[in-house]
Amino acid sequence: MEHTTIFSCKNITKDFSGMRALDSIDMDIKSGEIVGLIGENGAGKSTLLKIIMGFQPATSGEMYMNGERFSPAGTRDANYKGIGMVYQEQSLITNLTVAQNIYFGFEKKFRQFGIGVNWKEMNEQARRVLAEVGSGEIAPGKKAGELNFATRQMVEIAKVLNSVRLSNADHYLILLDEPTSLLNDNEIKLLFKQVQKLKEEGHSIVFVSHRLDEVLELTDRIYVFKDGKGVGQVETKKADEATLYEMMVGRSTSGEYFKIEKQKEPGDEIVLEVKDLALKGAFKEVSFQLHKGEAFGICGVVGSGKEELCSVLIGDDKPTAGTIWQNGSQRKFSSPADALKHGIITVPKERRVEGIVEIRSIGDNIIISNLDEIRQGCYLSPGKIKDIGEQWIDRLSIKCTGVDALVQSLSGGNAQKVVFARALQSSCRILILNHPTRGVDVGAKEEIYTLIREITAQGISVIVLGDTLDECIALSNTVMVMKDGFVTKIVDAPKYNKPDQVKVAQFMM
Amino acid sequence: MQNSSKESITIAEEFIRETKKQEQRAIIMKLVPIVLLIALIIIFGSITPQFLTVSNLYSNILEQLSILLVTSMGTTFVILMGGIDLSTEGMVGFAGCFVGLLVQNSANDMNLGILGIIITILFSALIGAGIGLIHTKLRLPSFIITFSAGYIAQGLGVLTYKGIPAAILDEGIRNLYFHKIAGLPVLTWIAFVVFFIALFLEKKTAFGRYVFAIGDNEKIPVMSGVNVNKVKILVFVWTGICFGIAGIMGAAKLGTSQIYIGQDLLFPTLTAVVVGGTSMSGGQGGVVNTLIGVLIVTVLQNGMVMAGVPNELQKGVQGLIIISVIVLSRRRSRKQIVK
Amino acid sequence: MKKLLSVSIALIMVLMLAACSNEGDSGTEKKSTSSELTESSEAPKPTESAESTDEKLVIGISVRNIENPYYVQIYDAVKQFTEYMGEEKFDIQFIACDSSDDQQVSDVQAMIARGGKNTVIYIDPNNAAVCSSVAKICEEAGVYWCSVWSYADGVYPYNFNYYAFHQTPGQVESEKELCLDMFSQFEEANKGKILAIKGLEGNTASIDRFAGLNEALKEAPDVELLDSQNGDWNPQTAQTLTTTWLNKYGADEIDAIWCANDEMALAVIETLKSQGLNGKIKVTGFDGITDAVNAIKSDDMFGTVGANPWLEGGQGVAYLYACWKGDLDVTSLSEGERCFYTEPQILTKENIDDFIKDYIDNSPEIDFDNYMDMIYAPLELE
Amino acid sequence: MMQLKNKVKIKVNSTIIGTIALILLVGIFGMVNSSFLASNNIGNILTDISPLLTMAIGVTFIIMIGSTDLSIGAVCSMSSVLFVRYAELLGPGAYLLVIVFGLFSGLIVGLLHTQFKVPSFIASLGIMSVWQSLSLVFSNNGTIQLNPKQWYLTDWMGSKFGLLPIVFLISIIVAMVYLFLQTRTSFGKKVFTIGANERSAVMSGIPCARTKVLIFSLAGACYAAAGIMFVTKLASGSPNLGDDFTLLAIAAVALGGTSLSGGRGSVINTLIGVAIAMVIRNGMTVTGVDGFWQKIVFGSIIIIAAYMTTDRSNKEQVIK
Repeated sequence: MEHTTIFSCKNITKDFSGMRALDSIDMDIKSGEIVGLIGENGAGKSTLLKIIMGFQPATSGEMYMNGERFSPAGTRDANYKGIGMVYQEQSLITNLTVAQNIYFGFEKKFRQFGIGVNWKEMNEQARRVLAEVGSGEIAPGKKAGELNFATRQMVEIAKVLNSVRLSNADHYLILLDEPTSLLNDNEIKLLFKQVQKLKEEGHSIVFVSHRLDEVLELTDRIYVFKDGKGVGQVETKKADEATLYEMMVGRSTSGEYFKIEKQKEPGDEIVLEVKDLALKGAFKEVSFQLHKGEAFGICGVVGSGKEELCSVLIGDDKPTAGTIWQNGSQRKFSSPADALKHGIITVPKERRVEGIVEIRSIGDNIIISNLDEIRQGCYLSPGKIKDIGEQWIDRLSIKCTGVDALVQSLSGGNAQKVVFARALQSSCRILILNHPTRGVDVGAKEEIYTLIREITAQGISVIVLGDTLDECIALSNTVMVMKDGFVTKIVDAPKYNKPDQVKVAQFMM
Repeated sequence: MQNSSKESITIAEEFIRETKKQEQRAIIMKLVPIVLLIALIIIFGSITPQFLTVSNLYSNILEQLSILLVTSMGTTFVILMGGIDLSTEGMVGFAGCFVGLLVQNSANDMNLGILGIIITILFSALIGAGIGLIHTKLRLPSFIITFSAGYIAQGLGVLTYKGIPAAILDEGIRNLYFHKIAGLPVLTWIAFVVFFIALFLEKKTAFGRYVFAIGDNEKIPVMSGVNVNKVKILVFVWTGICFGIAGIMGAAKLGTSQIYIGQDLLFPTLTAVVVGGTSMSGGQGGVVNTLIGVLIVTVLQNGMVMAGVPNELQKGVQGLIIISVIVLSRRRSRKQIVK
Repeated sequence: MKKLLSVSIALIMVLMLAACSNEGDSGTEKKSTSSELTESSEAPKPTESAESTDEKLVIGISVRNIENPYYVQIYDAVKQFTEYMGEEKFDIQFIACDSSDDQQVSDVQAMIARGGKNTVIYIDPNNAAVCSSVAKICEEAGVYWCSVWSYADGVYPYNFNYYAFHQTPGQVESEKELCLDMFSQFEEANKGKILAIKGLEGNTASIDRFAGLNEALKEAPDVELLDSQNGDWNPQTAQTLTTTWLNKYGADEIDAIWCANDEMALAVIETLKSQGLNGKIKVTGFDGITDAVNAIKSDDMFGTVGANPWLEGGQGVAYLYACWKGDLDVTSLSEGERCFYTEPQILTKENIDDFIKDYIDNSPEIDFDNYMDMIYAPLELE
Repeated sequence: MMQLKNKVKIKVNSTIIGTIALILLVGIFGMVNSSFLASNNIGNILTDISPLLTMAIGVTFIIMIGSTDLSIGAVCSMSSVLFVRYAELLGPGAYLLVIVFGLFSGLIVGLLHTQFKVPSFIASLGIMSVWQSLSLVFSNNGTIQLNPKQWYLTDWMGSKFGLLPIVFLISIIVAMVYLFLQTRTSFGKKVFTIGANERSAVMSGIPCARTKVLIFSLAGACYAAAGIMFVTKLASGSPNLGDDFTLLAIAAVALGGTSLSGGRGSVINTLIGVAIAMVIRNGMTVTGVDGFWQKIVFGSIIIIAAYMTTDRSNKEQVIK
């Protein structure tokens, strides 16, 4: 079918109080094409999406939707013009039903005697909408809170599709912001199928992701952003990870992406031993040994029990069976605080929710795990906090205005570094990294890998739950594979003889 | 692979069993308030047989809860939204004083009758709107704004009669209390009408859903382009209406228009809402819960007098019961954050 | 750091204010306070009278709650006094403490701060204990004051120079009289069952009035007090209690419902009306507010104790005025002239018409010159 | 980055604006009636401020962690009653008794809140009514006077140090201690962290439960101290003298600009908030605002003052 341009924007520029976030961006999207949008965090991807959705006006430049000038006053307005967005952080209201979520804000359609709403009718409609995105099995009457992430994602898409359908445009534009970050591989496959289906119907999709492989797999064309500028677009056929990476970061990717050459051999001393550990409904019969300075990777799909295993190890959950041993003595952690006393701390998965304290300063964020050591008597010197903060800021090269800067003003990567700084400042002996590079841009990723190597070199043992399989394998000395709550395999991953991803993967599926 | 897959079923089963268990526990906990209510009735009944008489359980308690029920219906929505309303006593008192001066009364020669009632309700709604506007536009916490609004309303109320309360002579209003339908004064029936309106608003309208959404996570409705401020203002308007009606009922009961009409309503109202199972953080609960809460509070007060619990101990007993309800009716997961 | 800075700002400011407001403050605190006062408001020593200056006399009236008609009548009486003396010389301040001891004491302090020595204070203590603090404050500030209804144990006017007098219609006594009168009119004289609605738990007025009832009960052993609860001065509560009781004991079991004040009594009557029991069950109140008087006239209410706000307020303030002006030296007065009963008015069907004639239809003539007439009988303080 | 700079600026403002508002009020009242500024009236205000300030300071940390406490007034009343009742028996020991009681009360609320996950609002509401009942029992349902023989116990607090009443100095010392805790101790850091993001606090190994219980206990002690201050002023203890102060104290904290959602605020702001509230109350009487109007004026000024002091810099922040 002929590909007409349905959306285009001409030199869009956005200034935030003097700082230029977007610099004259041009973009054309034809009907029935999937466009990838990649770039490091802070490259301006989300800013552009926000402008398109009408959250904030552009400082200058125009946008056109289906040929006519387009300057949305808000989300709803954008919807009416045929543009919808699936947000990175999920936007379903957990205590409302699926149907109520899908039609949230559009209840007028189901008006009943004046102000009432006909929920039955709404559920019917919702069932149809869900069926269209191939999730007919989802019960519209179910509370969104009771669904798992993957299903919610589908509901999200259904919701967006439904809202753009209000515009009588024959082709829609759907923006997907990091849609895969919470999904496992099967779910991702399912998602991609849906996206392809939309494409065949002649709609257009903008796909934003940190995972280059996904972008390459799914898209037709890729726009690359860097520091708020468009640094070019490439036909996906002609592109490969290396070139994209180069465009994004401005330097060529290298084999040492994972700093494998820096990998050290672990000591023999066993710092943590787990015997037949179990948590009802999550995992069973988990046993392993963690050596001094070892990087111990745990692979497994979502639901394999690896997450729960972590929260037991840091004392956030109590095991229902089995024992944890540390240098010969058994441990029963009553709380993360208790675990920290024994030198175990975590870099949690949900950074904004359980990692950083947004409205506090960088300095405060770094010291809070280590207060008892840096205070003199009951006095806590601000100067000391400042020093410690500054040390970490330049050791991890955290980009910020100073130790007093609030963490909420930092980009994802830098915020993550702050969390690392806190963990290390706590002088822990065992560090549990739960998706340490989630939502972190390529540049920062590399720095974090280097950091992890340094940590292990210092003799700190690390448990890694990788964001991707290859990352996990590459980082670890030993890889434990979990499936449905059981350990299915423990393989060594020495420096120059890493196990093959495919082999590892087959123990996961 | 074979064996692991076999065992994996057991894990899956375990998981399902766990979730099932939790769901069951949740259901049981949902029932705690109503169980407590029944328990109270039985206990008081066994202490004083007069308590279990129809005249007490039906005409007496239902009549006594009417005003509390109306105020709670208003406050429930604010709390569902995650806010709080402290203006109850002032607003109700004011409405009571205000209506007295509009209908036939001993202080002035006004005689608007039913119109007076309507004006009062509209005026209360207006104050509610004012509160909502200040809350949303000036971005002041509902706590502080309703706290002050309470003072102002109270002042206005006193100002209307400067110490000499007007006796209400209007038959229409007085009959709300004197005239009985099926053994209950009209105002009790009004209270139940208000309850069903509230129920309708909660269950059957988009407004109700928005209130829950705001209570759950305000950012999302904003993102979905819902006019959150409008909803918030409407909630306070509704609250104003409820307080207005409550005030009129109080005036009808007392026969004079004085600020006392609102006295000692704030904490019982909040207690009723919370004990019913509506969470202070918003997003959970509803008007049905509140109805049960109101019943618990009223039965307690009535029952303790019936059972002759010493005056000074009554409050304490009430407090302990409140705490124990909440302790029993809460799921306590380790990771849950409670403020 | 910034915070520390701004707190010091705040503090410095307060100190500054304090400082600038009294240059040359010296000597021990008590003395200096009073001396400053005379500076800040040039009032001469009370003995050489106040006419010489154009300084106004602040008449401070501190009462429990402004919503109560009884207090409003006192206010009127005081107004009448000022009109009689010539308004421009006075400045009436009428404040309710909303049943908070702390607020009441603060108000007294504030009023003194306002008028300095040119202040007299008429106080109806929220709780008796308040008097002891007020006595201290006024003695230090040299301000004449009087208490109505209740006094603090061990704090008696004749032990102070500025605690001019204490007056009361005698809550206990008159309440007792009213109750006995009521008991005698039960179908079977002095035999029956009654219920009592007290005021706010722990409140002096409530306690005294209830004491009155108990005195009466002692003398009428056949009258049984079925139950007594707190109405918290709240008419609504009174109504709830009534409905509950009617269910518990049954209407014909109950001969009378005793209430600690008229608002609650009237509310009870409304409830009785709704069940067609008004008049059948006797109700008594306290204060003698207009609506209560009407209720008595229409047989809905048995009776109430009418305090005489015009006497208490009008002549009371006249008394204080004389002290302030220097015409009267309280220290030379007898104890009986400084602690006394005012004439109690027990209002029932019999005397209600005269009362209406004298006090409702035409507001009474108050003899401000012979204020000592208000003394009905001396009050022995134990 | 810019946005953050603004925030720092705003933070200073909310405090300074508050101070300005206070000065304005004082100025206005002073102009209307010069005797408002008379040193003895200033003395009055400072004395009146003291109890409320002490309570408000106590509840400040509780509000900073996003919780609330309704037991303020009840604990205060109960303490006054206990103090008066046992003054004769224990002499100076009464102070100890009362403070211990305060700690104990806070401990219970804290444990209910942390161990049984009862929302602080309800836990404290329940405890409130329990103390209300018990204070009636201990006072035999009445106000109990402090026997003049025991006045010596409290008189020293009533007296003045230079211009400043001792009670005021005490409350200021309490405030300073809290300020130190807030800005210069690990305890303060924990408080803020819990308030700003409790989940993060847990994950970074802060003993939240223990910290919270400590906060509530300290607060309880503050309320109890306030109770003694009332005894100083009234020479008596009463089972309901604290009731009106519960909401007033919380309002004063909010008035100062401390966010009720937790994580933001300061003891300083509370100091200002309390000062504003009390200056209004006293000022209205001194300047002779008609009793019928006082509530209206009070309410209105509170709104205006709150509008001036609340930090609205962060448009994202959700206001409940």
